[in-house]
Amino acid sequence: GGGQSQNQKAQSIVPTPREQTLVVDQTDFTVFDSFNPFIPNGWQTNAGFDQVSQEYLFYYNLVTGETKPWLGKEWKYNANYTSLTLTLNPKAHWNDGQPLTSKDVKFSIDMLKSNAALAGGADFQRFVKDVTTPDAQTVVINLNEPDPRFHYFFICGIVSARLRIMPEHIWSKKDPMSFQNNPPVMSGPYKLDRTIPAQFMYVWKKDPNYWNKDELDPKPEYVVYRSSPKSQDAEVGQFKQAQFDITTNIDYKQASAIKNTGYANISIITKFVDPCPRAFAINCDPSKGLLADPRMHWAISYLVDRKQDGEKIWPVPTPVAQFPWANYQGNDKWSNQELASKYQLTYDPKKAAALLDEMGATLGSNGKRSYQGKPLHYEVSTSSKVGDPEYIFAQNLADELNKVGIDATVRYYEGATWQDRFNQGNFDITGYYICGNVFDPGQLYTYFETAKTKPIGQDATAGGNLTRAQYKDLDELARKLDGSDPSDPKNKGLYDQALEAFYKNLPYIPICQTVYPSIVNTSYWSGWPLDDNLNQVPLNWWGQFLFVIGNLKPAAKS
Amino acid sequence: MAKNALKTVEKKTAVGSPLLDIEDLKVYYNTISGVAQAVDGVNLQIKRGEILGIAGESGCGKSTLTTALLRLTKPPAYVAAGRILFYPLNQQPINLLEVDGPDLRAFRWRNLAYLPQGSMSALNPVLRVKDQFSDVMLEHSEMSKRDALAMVPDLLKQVGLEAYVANMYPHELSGGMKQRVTLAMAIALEPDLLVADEPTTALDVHVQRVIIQMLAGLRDKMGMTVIIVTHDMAVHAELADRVAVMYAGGVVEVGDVRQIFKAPKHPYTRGLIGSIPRIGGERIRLGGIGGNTPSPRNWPTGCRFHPRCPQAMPICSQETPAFLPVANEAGSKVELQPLVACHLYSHPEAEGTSR
Amino acid sequence: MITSKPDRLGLSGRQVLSAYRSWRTAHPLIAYAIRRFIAYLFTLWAAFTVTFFFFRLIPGNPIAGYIQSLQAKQVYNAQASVDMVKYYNRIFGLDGNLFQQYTHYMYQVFIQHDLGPSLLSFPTPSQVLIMRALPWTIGLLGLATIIAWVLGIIFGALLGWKRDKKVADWVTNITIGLSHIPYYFVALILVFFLAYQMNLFPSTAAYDPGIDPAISWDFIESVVEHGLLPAFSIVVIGMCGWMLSTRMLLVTILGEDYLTFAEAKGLKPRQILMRYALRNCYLPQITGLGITLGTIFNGNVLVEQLFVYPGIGNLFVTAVQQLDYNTIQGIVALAIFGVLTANLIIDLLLPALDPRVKYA
Amino acid sequence: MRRFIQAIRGFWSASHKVQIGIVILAFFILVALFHPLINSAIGHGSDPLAVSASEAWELPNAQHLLGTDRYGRDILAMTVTATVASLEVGTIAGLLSTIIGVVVAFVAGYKGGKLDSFLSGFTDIILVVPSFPLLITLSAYTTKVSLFFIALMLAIFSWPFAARTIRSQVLSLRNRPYVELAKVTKLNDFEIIFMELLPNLLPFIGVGFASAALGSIFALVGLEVIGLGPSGTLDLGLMLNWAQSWGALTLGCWPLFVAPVVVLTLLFLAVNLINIGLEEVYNPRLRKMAGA
Amino acid sequence: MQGIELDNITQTFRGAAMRSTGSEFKAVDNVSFSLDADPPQIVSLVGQSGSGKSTIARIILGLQKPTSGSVTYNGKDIYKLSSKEYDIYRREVQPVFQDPYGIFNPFYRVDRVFWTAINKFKLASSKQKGLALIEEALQAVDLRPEDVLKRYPHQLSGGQRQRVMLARVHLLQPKFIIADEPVSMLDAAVRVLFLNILLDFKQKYGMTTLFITHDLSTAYYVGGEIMVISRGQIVERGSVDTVLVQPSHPYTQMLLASVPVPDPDARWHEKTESPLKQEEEKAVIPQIPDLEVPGSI
Ligand SMILES: Nc1ncnc2c1ncn2[C@@H]1O[C@H](COP(=O)(O)OP(=O)(O)OP(=O)(O)O)[C@@H](O)[C@H]1O
Ligand SMILES: Nc1ncnc2c1ncn2[C@@H]1O[C@H](COP(=O)(O)OP(=O)(O)OP(=O)(O)O)[C@@H](O)[C@H]1O
Ligand SMILES: [Mg+2]
Ligand SMILES: [Mg+2]
Repeated sequence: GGGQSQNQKAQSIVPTPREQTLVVDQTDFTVFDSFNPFIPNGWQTNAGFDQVSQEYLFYYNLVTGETKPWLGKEWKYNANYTSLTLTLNPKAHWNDGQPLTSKDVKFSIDMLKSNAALAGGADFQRFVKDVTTPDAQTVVINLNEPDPRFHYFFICGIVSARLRIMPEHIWSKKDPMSFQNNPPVMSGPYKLDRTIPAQFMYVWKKDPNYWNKDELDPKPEYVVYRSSPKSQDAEVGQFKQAQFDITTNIDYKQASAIKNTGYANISIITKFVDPCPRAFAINCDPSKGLLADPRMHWAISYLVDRKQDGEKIWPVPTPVAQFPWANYQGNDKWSNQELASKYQLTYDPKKAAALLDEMGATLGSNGKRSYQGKPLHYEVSTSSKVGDPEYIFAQNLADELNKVGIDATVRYYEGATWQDRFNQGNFDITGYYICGNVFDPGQLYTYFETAKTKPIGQDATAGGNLTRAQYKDLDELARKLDGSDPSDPKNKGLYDQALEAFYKNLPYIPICQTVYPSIVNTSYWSGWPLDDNLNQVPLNWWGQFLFVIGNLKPAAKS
Repeated sequence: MAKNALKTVEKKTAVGSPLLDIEDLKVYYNTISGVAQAVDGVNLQIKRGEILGIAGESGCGKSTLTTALLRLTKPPAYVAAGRILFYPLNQQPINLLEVDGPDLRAFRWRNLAYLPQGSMSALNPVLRVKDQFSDVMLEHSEMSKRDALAMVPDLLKQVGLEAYVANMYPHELSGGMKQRVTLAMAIALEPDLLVADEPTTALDVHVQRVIIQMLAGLRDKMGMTVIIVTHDMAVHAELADRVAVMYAGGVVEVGDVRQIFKAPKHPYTRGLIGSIPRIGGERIRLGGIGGNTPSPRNWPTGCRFHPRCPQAMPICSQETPAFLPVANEAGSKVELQPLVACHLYSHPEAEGTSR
Repeated sequence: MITSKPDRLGLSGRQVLSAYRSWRTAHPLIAYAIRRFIAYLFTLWAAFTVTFFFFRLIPGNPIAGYIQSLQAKQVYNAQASVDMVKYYNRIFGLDGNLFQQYTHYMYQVFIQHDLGPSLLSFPTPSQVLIMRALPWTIGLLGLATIIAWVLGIIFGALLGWKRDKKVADWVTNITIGLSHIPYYFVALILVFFLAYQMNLFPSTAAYDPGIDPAISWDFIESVVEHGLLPAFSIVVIGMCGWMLSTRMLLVTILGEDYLTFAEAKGLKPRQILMRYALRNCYLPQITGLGITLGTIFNGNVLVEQLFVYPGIGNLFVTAVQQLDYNTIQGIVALAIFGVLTANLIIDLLLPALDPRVKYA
Repeated sequence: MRRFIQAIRGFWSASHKVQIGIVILAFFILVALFHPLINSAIGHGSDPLAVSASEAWELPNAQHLLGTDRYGRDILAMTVTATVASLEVGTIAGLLSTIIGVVVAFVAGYKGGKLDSFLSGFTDIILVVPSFPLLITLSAYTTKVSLFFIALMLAIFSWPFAARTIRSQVLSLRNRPYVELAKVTKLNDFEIIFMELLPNLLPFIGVGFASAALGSIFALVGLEVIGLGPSGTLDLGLMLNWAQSWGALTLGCWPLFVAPVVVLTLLFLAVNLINIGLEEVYNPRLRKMAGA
Repeated sequence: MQGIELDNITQTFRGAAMRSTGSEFKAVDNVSFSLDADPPQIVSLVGQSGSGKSTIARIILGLQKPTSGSVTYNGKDIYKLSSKEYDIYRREVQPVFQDPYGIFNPFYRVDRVFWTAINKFKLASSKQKGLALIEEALQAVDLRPEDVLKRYPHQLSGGQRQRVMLARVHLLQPKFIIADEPVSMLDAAVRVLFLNILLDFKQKYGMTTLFITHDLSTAYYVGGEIMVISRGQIVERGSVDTVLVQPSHPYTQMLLASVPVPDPDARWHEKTESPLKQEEEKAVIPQIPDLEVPGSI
């Protein structure tokens, strides 16, 4: 490979034979001896555990919109959606040889249900009445209230699924609050070989007894997840030596530069966008005055220069957002072009000014707008650091607001602080991301139910209506969607109505899709889901990466 | 030891022959505000076996002169001119200002020993007394370390210290003891010349007395030549054979100690002697010397004392008086004639009026 | 003070006191050591207390951080979090009022010798994480510090001794320039040129991952190779500091009377330098070395970050990012402990090293 | 007053080192004072720091002397703005820490007794507490990110140094005969501190201020280099951080890295030259060796 | 009674080094004496270095509170004076210190010592009057105003500086001068001038001086009463002519015997045997603990 010839001297950064190893570059690792995903930072989703060791019942492919049964074979609801029946794959077994059965699923749910302090425990407490196991492959989950979406808990959508199944024969003897689960007994194709804390590295080794070899027989003997160096320059250097195979930590500019200088074994995957389009969230609480008025949302929307934000500011040229979800093929079924052209999200400061005038936010002689005698002032907050693209989005909006006469400032808050302020409704306009829609937009619209709002100063996380949107039309439709089965084509009309209501009120203002390009080094492995053949989520910290690995083949040596 | 004894005998026989000849020595300091002519044209002869006292007010250049004698002048000071001729026993005189490196080192301590001003701090605080002795003895002789160390108690005894002092660290000693340790070190090699710069200033009166008597005794015993620098005239009266009075970087009068105290010639010397209070006797009001010490960066023209001189004449501010012998009423011998730099004596007509 | 109010003390009190005083006079060194040790314990306690309250007063708490991370992963529910918060507050010693938290922490640290569970890697105790990182930091910084010290003394002595030479003047000026530059500046530049551009050195990690940590020649070689670059930046800057202080001390000592006296004694220059001048500047430098060695427990955050070195500094930053209070506090406590202990050791050793220091 | 002018003149003429240092500092102060003008000149009237004002990652050219950054902002203008911010933080932090240090030092040193034991004990404890880790923590969790707050934060950890050195000076001055003379001339404590002691400590205080200011600037830069800077203000550290995390050097955009490094080095050099120059002038031992 | 009276003054110190051993050290041990304003007199206090002379001076000046005992002024404890009485005390008891260098704040011009005195004690109603007072005072000590005013301390010689301090005393016209080794740093020639001025002050202005010195001959020169202090205790007192001519205490005798005589014809070694033996010296040197232990903590 070209990588090796670049620098003969360069030593491999992995402790395993390089040509048998898939090296995945990730961000900081801190945990090396605990694989208990239910306790604080007890595991790291991006260390391989979630990708090559832990498996889920179903995998949703956002690119294609298909759901792949895996540990599970199928799910079924009763007529009024109060009971869900899951069927498991009888072949499945744990990597210590013990069969993976309905008992394990029941055990896992019960463990979470009875332990609110475990991560995710609260969800099951709330929704699940009880779990029964008629046979080894069947799990019946009785729910506290009708829910046509409960099966989402078992599908790996974004990154992972809500339910992680743990082997009963191991966990039942342990205190789940302190059990380290090391080495993890899981069902995936790789077993933990070792962790090397001093190298910030996890080494996973292929399990010869993997239960699903027929469907998935990955070629790499080892998968190594390692922390990337903190510096771009170091990272680029290692990439050029083909020290690792895939990363998202190399800047697009840098990657293009590598490509342009004639480095052949590089591929840049830019087609897969982040599932959460960037947006501004508006505080729609009635006490916020003009901000609660949908016209204001549109005025703000007209001030967002999405083209500039997407093409210039975002490091990778990125499509603008029109729908409140990512532009995946799988999402196409929810989109409605007619509505989109009716409510086109454009950059048009004049329209914004007109709307402001219409609302009575009049321009004073000092060039500042005021409403009912009070000068308008908004803070555009963000949790993105100064210099990050999202910060620049916020800054651009503040600049535009100032230009139309609304006094606006940008303010960065550190993550937890920002989150806290957001939860409590202490914000005007904030940089946000629309992440509600994984499987169907119904999930998104629940966030706008009036009943789920809380007064400013109280935590509104439980219901999720953080923008404090209280719009009758949107509220009604959202509640209707809650009880309806998304897979039922009869409901399509309802979805269109809801989308229109969303557009009318616009509590979130979509900006653009976001792309985190995966940079792939093809020196050792080929068969990646590249732009010209994007068939799977290429992100290496998603559960779906399992299938990417399954498709890899040793690169043909030139 | 035997060798030293022989040397002592030789030295005693050589008493009275010249030891050191300082000719027109100039030592200047580079300072921010100009060149300070701290020692400016000193002429002085030292004979073997004598105790020469150097007196003068603070800042007149006494220490600068002595450090130059020992070639210890350090920047910002430098020797601007002059010669220092040293007469070793049975050898040709050598200009000390021209030797360097190992040659100079050979001269040091064997021939020229030094008790620095404030010699309380002359001892290395981290070495035991005996090690500081052996260092210097090993440097200047072929003896073994054991022999050198064996000599230490003896030397200490000579200055009235017990042998155990050898094992002590400097900070464990009192000021007087430290002073005596340095003295013992100075006589270890029985040097020809011992230069002691204010050896007693920081000490209490009784310790001062011990040291002074010790110096006198050593000279008697070893035939050593001693230069003692102090502004305390009483000390000179106690110890010195001859006294050189310095004023403003130059020697203004040299003479026998009795002559200096009984019949001072130079008006400055007279003022100095006239300012010394004595215990007992009638209480008379003393005169003192009015005016201020001139700055070494800017000496007065002519005779440097003229601005303060009660007998100043017009010529004093114009012409520098020569350093000439003056006949002494007491002594008729030429070598006992005092040398004085004063226009009162260089002009015969003036001489008459002063007497 | 005591003598001024003798009547206040009862007869027995006075007797005890005078007995104690006479004992103190009889064993000044032991008395001093005991006193010094008590002072040490007190300062340790005070510094721990100051930092404890410092951290508690900073807004934000680890549980909130955890909850927030769950929220970001969508596995969160405000109502249920009450239980979670309560549980973890207890585990992390955050329940009760500030004073109860404080006594709990002190009890845990001083009596149970436990820094509490880490949040980074719950439920692994913090001290395990710290102990995992510590050898790397000590190895890298300890060695670099000692090398810098030795070189600094040698070159500093040369600079001081040859201070009249023009070259020495120039070197001094350059050294002054370098000595105050932060390490990370040099590290940034070094790593860019030597590691990325020229590929002469590895730029990350502490050793070659192909080698298993063991007492083997390969491993040591690899550790050294990986440590060279980060160490170099520390050595260069550290050395300049030592050079300057040595030079300064030497210049001061060269002006002392006992040096003039040594010269007057006609000793050889070498002997004057070694026995008279340098001897006297070892002590402050040894003291300085001791104190610097005490501070290495801080880790060198910046250098470790830049070189992805698995030491304390790196751990610290991660702990801060994850709001792992116990680990943060543990590292800070270790740093304080290091500095104070180094000071204590030096103070107790000093009488043995310097004849002048006496406590009687 | 004349004494002050004289002191300043003495300061200036003290040595070449001092002169060079003062010239560099003066240059930066001028830049700071006129930076809006400079920036508008760079942007030919418009804001050169506006996002997408120009193409991203331009290499140095006639239009952009130092090129542009990831968002098409002029790096020269960025440097100027960042320098101003850094100087501002440094100045405020330096002032705060000097004021705290001086007050503590004078109260402790002059009053002595129990208060002194307490204050110097406290100072010593703060000194053993590792400041950089605490700074990291503070900057990560703090919510108030105004320039002043950052400066205050930095000052909290730098005052003990000033306090300790000044206290030892006060102790040495406290028993000077002229202080005792002042006491018997009925000057009160306040007058003694301000009229008798403080003027003599001005050089110390000045040097202390400069070091604290410089130290604060560098501490902040340090925090920012590892991405833990608390502020949202564009300063030199942030530029370095960007250069690092954007890989500016491999993209050939060296000015983003080099410009802040050069500015910091110059600032550092200036203050150190002044310090060293003054020390050579005021410390007779050093003067001796300098042969002046 | 009129004047300053010291009653059983004791001053103990605990040095830094001694703190570890806890031993205390009596710098002044049960000292009592009085200074009368009428008739004006010069009282000398002589003793070796470290015998407690300066400590006594500082105690009288109120710069140091004694461990026990009291200082009374006109019968009143100086620590219990009303603020008005305290003002008077300040005005009437003034020091001349040993070190002519440290006495001036190097930051200010020399005349500041006059002006602060004038302002603080309200000696003059206008600037002109103040200036006139200063010039008069300078003339009284033989200084030319133009040599002194508008100058910085480092521009004056030691003798000039010490005389400026005398001028200050002249300006204030106190009843008592506490002069702590005022001449020990001066040359013999300048010293006499200074002593003469001090004598004049007694004569002309009726000032009483506590003259502290370690130099017996200057004590003899100024005449009057003398107290000999050794290790904090006053061992002998009386008129100079008796104490220094016929000393009765062995310590005074020893001191006197050690004073070099400025007469080459009356040398010690030409007198009888050395008065000092090893043991004596050991006994006499007060073992003063080092206060500043190098490298101590
Ligand atoms: N390092 C120096 N730099 C500049 N001038 C100096 C230096 N040392 C001494 N001088 C000047 O040289 C002159 C002579 O000084 P020296 O020390 O020889 O006097 P001295 O007679 O020994 O005085 P003392 O009795 O105070 O010891 C003085 O005027 C002094 O100011
Ligand atoms: N503040 C202090 N703390 C501790 N010890 C002190 C203090 N002040 C003075 N002493 C000690 O008290 C003793 C008497 O000191 P004092 O200054 O009164 O002596 P002195 O007779 O004036 O000596 P000198 O002639 O050297 O001036 C000395 O041993 C001194 O070290
Ligand atoms: Mg001298
Ligand atoms: Mg005294």
